[in-house]
Amino acid sequence: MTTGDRTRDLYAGTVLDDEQRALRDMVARLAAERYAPHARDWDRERRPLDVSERKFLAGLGLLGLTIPTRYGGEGRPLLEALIVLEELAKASPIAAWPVFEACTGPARVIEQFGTDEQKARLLPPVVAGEKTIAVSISEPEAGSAATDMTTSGHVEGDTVVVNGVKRWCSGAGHSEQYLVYLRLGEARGGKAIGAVLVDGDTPGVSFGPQENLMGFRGICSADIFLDDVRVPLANLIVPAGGFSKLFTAFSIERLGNTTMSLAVAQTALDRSARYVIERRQFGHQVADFQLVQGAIADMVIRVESARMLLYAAAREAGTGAPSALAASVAKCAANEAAQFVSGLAIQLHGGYGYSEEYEIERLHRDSHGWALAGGTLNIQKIRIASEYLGMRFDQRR
Amino acid sequence: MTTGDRTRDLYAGTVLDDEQRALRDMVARLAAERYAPHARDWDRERRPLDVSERKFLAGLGLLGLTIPTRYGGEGRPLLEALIVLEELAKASPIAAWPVFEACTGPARVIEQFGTDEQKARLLPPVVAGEKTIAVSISEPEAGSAATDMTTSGHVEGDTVVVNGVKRWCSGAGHSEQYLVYLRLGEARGGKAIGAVLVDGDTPGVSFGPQENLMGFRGICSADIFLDDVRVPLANLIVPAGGFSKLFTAFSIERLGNTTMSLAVAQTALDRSARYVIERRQFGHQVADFQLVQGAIADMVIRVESARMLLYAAAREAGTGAPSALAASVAKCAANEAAQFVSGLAIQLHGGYGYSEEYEIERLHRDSHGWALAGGTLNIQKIRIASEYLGMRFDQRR
Amino acid sequence: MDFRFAPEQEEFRAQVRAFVESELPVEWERIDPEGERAWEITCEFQRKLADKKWLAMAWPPALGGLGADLLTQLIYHETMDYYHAPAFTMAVAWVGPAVMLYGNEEQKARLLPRMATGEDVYCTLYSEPGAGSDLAAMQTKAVLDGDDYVITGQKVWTSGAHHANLGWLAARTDPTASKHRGLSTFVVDVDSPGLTVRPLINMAGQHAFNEVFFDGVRVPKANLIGEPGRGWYNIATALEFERSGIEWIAKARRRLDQIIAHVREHRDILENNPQLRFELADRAIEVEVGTLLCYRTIHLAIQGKAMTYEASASKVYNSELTQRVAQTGMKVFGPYAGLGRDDPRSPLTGQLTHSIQSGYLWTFANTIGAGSSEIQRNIIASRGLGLPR
Amino acid sequence: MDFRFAPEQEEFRAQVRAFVESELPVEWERIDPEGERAWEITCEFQRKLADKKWLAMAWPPALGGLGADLLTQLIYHETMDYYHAPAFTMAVAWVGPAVMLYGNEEQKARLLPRMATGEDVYCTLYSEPGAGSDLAAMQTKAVLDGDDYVITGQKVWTSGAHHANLGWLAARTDPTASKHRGLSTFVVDVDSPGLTVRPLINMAGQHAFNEVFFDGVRVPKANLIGEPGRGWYNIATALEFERSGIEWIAKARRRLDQIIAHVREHRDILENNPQLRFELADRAIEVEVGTLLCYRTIHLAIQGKAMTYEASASKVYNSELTQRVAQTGMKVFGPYAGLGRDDPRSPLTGQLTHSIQSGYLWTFANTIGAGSSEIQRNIIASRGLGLPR
Repeated sequence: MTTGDRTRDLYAGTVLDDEQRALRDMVARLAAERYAPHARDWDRERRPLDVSERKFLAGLGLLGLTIPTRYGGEGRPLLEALIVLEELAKASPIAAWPVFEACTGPARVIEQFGTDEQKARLLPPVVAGEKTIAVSISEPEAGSAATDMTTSGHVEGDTVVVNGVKRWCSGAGHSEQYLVYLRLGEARGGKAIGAVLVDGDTPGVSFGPQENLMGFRGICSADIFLDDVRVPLANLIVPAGGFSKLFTAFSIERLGNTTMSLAVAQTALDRSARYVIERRQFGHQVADFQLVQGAIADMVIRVESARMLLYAAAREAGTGAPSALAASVAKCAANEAAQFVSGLAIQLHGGYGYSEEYEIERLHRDSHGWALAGGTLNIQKIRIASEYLGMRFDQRR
Repeated sequence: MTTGDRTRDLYAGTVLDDEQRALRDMVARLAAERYAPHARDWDRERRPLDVSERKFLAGLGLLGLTIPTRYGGEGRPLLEALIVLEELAKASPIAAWPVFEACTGPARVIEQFGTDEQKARLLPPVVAGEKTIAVSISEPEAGSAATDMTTSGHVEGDTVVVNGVKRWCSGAGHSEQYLVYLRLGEARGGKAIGAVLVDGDTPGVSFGPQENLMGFRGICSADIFLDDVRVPLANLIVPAGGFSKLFTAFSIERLGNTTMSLAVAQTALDRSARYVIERRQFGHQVADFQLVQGAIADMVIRVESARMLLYAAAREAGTGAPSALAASVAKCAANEAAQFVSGLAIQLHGGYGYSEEYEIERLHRDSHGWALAGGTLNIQKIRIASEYLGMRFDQRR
Repeated sequence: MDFRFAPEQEEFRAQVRAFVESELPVEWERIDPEGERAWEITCEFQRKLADKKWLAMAWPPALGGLGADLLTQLIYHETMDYYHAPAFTMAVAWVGPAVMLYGNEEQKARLLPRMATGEDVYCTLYSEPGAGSDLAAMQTKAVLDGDDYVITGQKVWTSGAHHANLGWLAARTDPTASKHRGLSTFVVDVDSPGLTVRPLINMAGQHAFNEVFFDGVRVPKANLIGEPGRGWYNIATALEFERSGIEWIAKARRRLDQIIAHVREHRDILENNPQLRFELADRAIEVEVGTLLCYRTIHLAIQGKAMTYEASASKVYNSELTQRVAQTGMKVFGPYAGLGRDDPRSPLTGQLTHSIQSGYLWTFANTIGAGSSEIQRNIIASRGLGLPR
Repeated sequence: MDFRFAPEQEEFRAQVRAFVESELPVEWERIDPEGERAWEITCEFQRKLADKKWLAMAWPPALGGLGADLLTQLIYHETMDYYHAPAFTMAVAWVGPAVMLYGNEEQKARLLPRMATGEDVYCTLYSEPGAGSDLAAMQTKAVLDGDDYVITGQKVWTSGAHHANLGWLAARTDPTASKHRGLSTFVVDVDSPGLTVRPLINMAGQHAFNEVFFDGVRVPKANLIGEPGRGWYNIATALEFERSGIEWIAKARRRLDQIIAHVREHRDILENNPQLRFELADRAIEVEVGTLLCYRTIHLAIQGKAMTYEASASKVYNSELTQRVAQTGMKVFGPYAGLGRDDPRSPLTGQLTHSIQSGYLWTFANTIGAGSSEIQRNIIASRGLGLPR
């Protein structure tokens, strides 16, 4: 019995159409055969996906799913990219990472806000798997308000000179390019903030040591030092003041994050379902205990809630961006579901949940990473209240 | 600012189509004008809806929404009846009750399992608002397993002679007809169980005193005593052994229950949103406190989760029944959301949440009633685990 | 370190228990606690308590007390509250201490003995529509006019104003001072012209609270307690007393004992819902824990240590625990928990289910009253942990 | 009732604290607790403890102890655990008590003094792949063959087997008896031929647990402790000792103290996330509560009362509390909590974040080890509340 299949058909054909289900099944098979067998080793070795594998995914068209056809992509709705993302992430988040970056990450910022010239120049290499673009926003001192950032860009003729230090950049040191958010003028708050695309090998760019994070192993993370880095003005993707409208692009990334969290939750549920059926304790199948049944039911409810919120937000997005409210609601639900379900999975697995061999502990470690990335739960909840109540809050009180 | 409107458009036009949104808005206006002003008095007086009002709802076609056109109904998908149900229930659960019974209750059992003769005879009066059919399953001694019931029906020629005592019958004493589940033979468990339709004024039918329940005020509840009640055999809706297939019909009722709970949660959220904007404390708008923002966000997440699970299950049902798993998942999520959101609403309202004047306390009282009705949370969770794991559990261990 | 009570303390506990069991009518827990019969029982029972000088036992004998120590008083309250006995008066609990600390000699002699005997029944007039958790925001005015203060304004959530003959009032005497410095405290006659009591029906369907309207009510200057403008500090002292929390934990323990007794006798409850075993175990741990917190708070008071955040900890924990115990009760009794008190099918002739159901609904007031749980947590964070505000 | 420790007890606490602060290297909390350096420090520190006869202080002087009372021992453990000091040995904690109760005189004389000095290091060999929470299901066989028992089977989750020279083993001597009656207990030499230790890497990335394989390992009959077939009862006694819980609460208190100190110094944390005030207040209440539960459990033991469900209550509460404290720490430090121990950007040179992060991951073992929380709750429900099984 494959419990995963049951869930998938919880709402029969009404939630996904036949084509979407075929796409999902194709990727699920691929992921199970090609990536699942390596997931544990890659995690232990903190090893990012090989470039050859990224090109293999590109060859299947999976890196260009949401990029318009004129730039080499497939121009398909966001929902389809998220379906692919979930199936890859269920096998290995490391294998899913290039799809996350290409279909919901900075490439989408370029696709939404770049000039035609920029799109034509920058997107095809992403679609082809030749380059991955990472995003870099956070800084050591900026706390939770991104608009406090101090990294600066100074225009000199046709060049932007960039200086500063960036922190918590996922993919740092491994990605070829970085969409760096920075301050382009003297105005305070968000008004002077924009973004430039920086090649990782530009002189003046250096990386701190790779962080040994609790979760997200194999997705590189490091500080980025930018020391008089000269970037062509043509790489200015978001001019000063464009930051405020970027929330639409961030909403796309939040649904990518939601999907990665959902994959954690669904996998923890699938493994728990298998475990409680196979395992016996005190003379009974573990699944025979009502406490266990209640736990499985609570897991199902949380996973399906997150999934339906994700699908609704993604459907609304079409080939564009979802509303900020829908994206934040889905992200919170999925982040919390992943923490809850993977935590419960550890308990259900007894000692085995705590052992590396069963991969349950990896899921729980990752669940915390996703809740911190892309705007913490706390920030998301302030945003939800703000959008829902139609009020603006000072996030500092 | 009407917060309710914002929520409704959280997923823009993608979750409901234009026609469904028009239906929803029409009913919302009607409910706000015609029922909301009486909601508090009706609750305090524990007063069921007048028959004239029921006929008014019938005149608008709202009692026959899910009944096939050939029996006088509208033959529309379940989802549309649930949209109507929610809007009425947000104004007053008492006003919503006849729609609940007609569109998701025992009338649907007749519609799904009755003979053509029965449907033609019994459904048009429901659609016309002339009769409400209540359902009667529970008994004093049967505990949580419905199949333990002892009320019996004995066929004598073209008559079924019914004897027994029923408990927790919502609508008892006020409804014209009762779909009574009973034991039609000697076989144990569910095998001998069927259902007959009993007119409330048949000799031998009597009612215990009206219960002063904590919630559900204005929806009558009483014991039913059946003492040699002679029912025409033509009213045998479900023959012995039909009980097991009834779970499809019960799944429809569970989505009705889900909707009533969702209405509680949505109303508690709407009122809280209004309160925290209007009210000031310690020199600030209540909404300015981050603790309050977090609470509002958690409410939004729970309400939207329940709503998306409901819509997905209802969409899958079409004009028929949803899957048992989808219905139980939606019911648990909505029952728990209603308890959580209305409990939090009391806290947010401070002393006012505790006062009858603000109706928040009524929402919380009702939230407990819905969680007990139609299969408790505990039973639902065992069912979810059972369906998800593909195992059958003895509910008694 | 010793967790035992002394033998004479245990003996006193047995004595109080025996008194309640013989003197409190068995119907007490079955009747409407806000009805007329309940009030009759309350008055009669309190008269007997006054005869034993238990009503204000910690007060000096000259004022009608026994000069009992705080631990003896704790045992008294714990036992009385376990039986939900009407052995608590606001007058003794916080009006008396404030009068002792801030009143003049004439006021002490006039007011205190009648509190100790229960002859005077007080209600507390603090909360206002715009001043709930934020008590210092109260707007009711007291303006000096000759020998009287003239009171104008509105109070809400006033417990028992319909039974009280006197009110313990905080009102604003100086509208120009900062919000914590312009308040004063008064004893006011509930029968005064211009004073109107309007009932509020609560979530449990009971009339326990009132709104009280002041329309130019005249209060003699002699009834101003303490200095003008010091009212906030007078009532803050009293609120801290209110927060020791033994009343919640004792009631929660009784309720839990009753639930457990019922579950022991009805095996089908755990057969149908084995998870309740764990939930009952958790509640049992928590009741032990809450009791220890209360004991420790009182112990600190006996040591003469200031009770600040420790009392808040006890109050937060215990008031939230009563909610959880009632929720567990709701699960144990299922639909029967929703029945009215008079329904013969209610378990234990209505007594238990009613206690759980109204307990469940009432407990929301517990987490809101006397400074909401959030405010208590703020006190712990600031005074206890030294966190920045 | 008195919540204070006696002056000499407080003085002893100060003495222990001073000892730890002077003798435990400052690097202790920064290094990998499963690394070689940590093991060196552990051995050296335990030698010093043995010199003071603190390692088994409650044992009789003849066996290498001080004959200290349980409260003194509690203070010792509470203080040591607060500093996460390596002052606990399984040998003293549960192997020794079992040998004292069930061993013969030769075994006592041979085994106990070397436990008290730390010369012998034990690992515990109970859990098996098919016997986790359900310990009595263990299948490892011990078959008598001449003067030896021959052991065949597999154990898992064995703490510190890679450092131990002896193992405290439960194995099945009678395969025909009911599952609780066929077990026996042995002391086994870890270097025995046929015994293999294989490391397990845990969630915090540490090597604390092992799998241990027995392939015809020969154990002399003289190392059978107690009667054959009584092994289940021997280890049940030991498990109950393990459940008193002061170790969790002391560590949780330290962690919370450190978090609060950090929050006090970094105002932006509460400015960005004011809700953490409430969460920290809750944790502070809970740490107080958990401490009181432990004290009371030990107090009951001193009174000679059986510790059954009280110890379970303390264990459930405190092991779950350590998870909550670590979760709060994760929120306080955000992404920094996820950094590795060596990262210079970790707050307090890695010590604190590491303690929180590995604490967070480790605490899952706490709720699973020594009988999971569910089993503890079952004990409370059955023995404490008398609920039907």
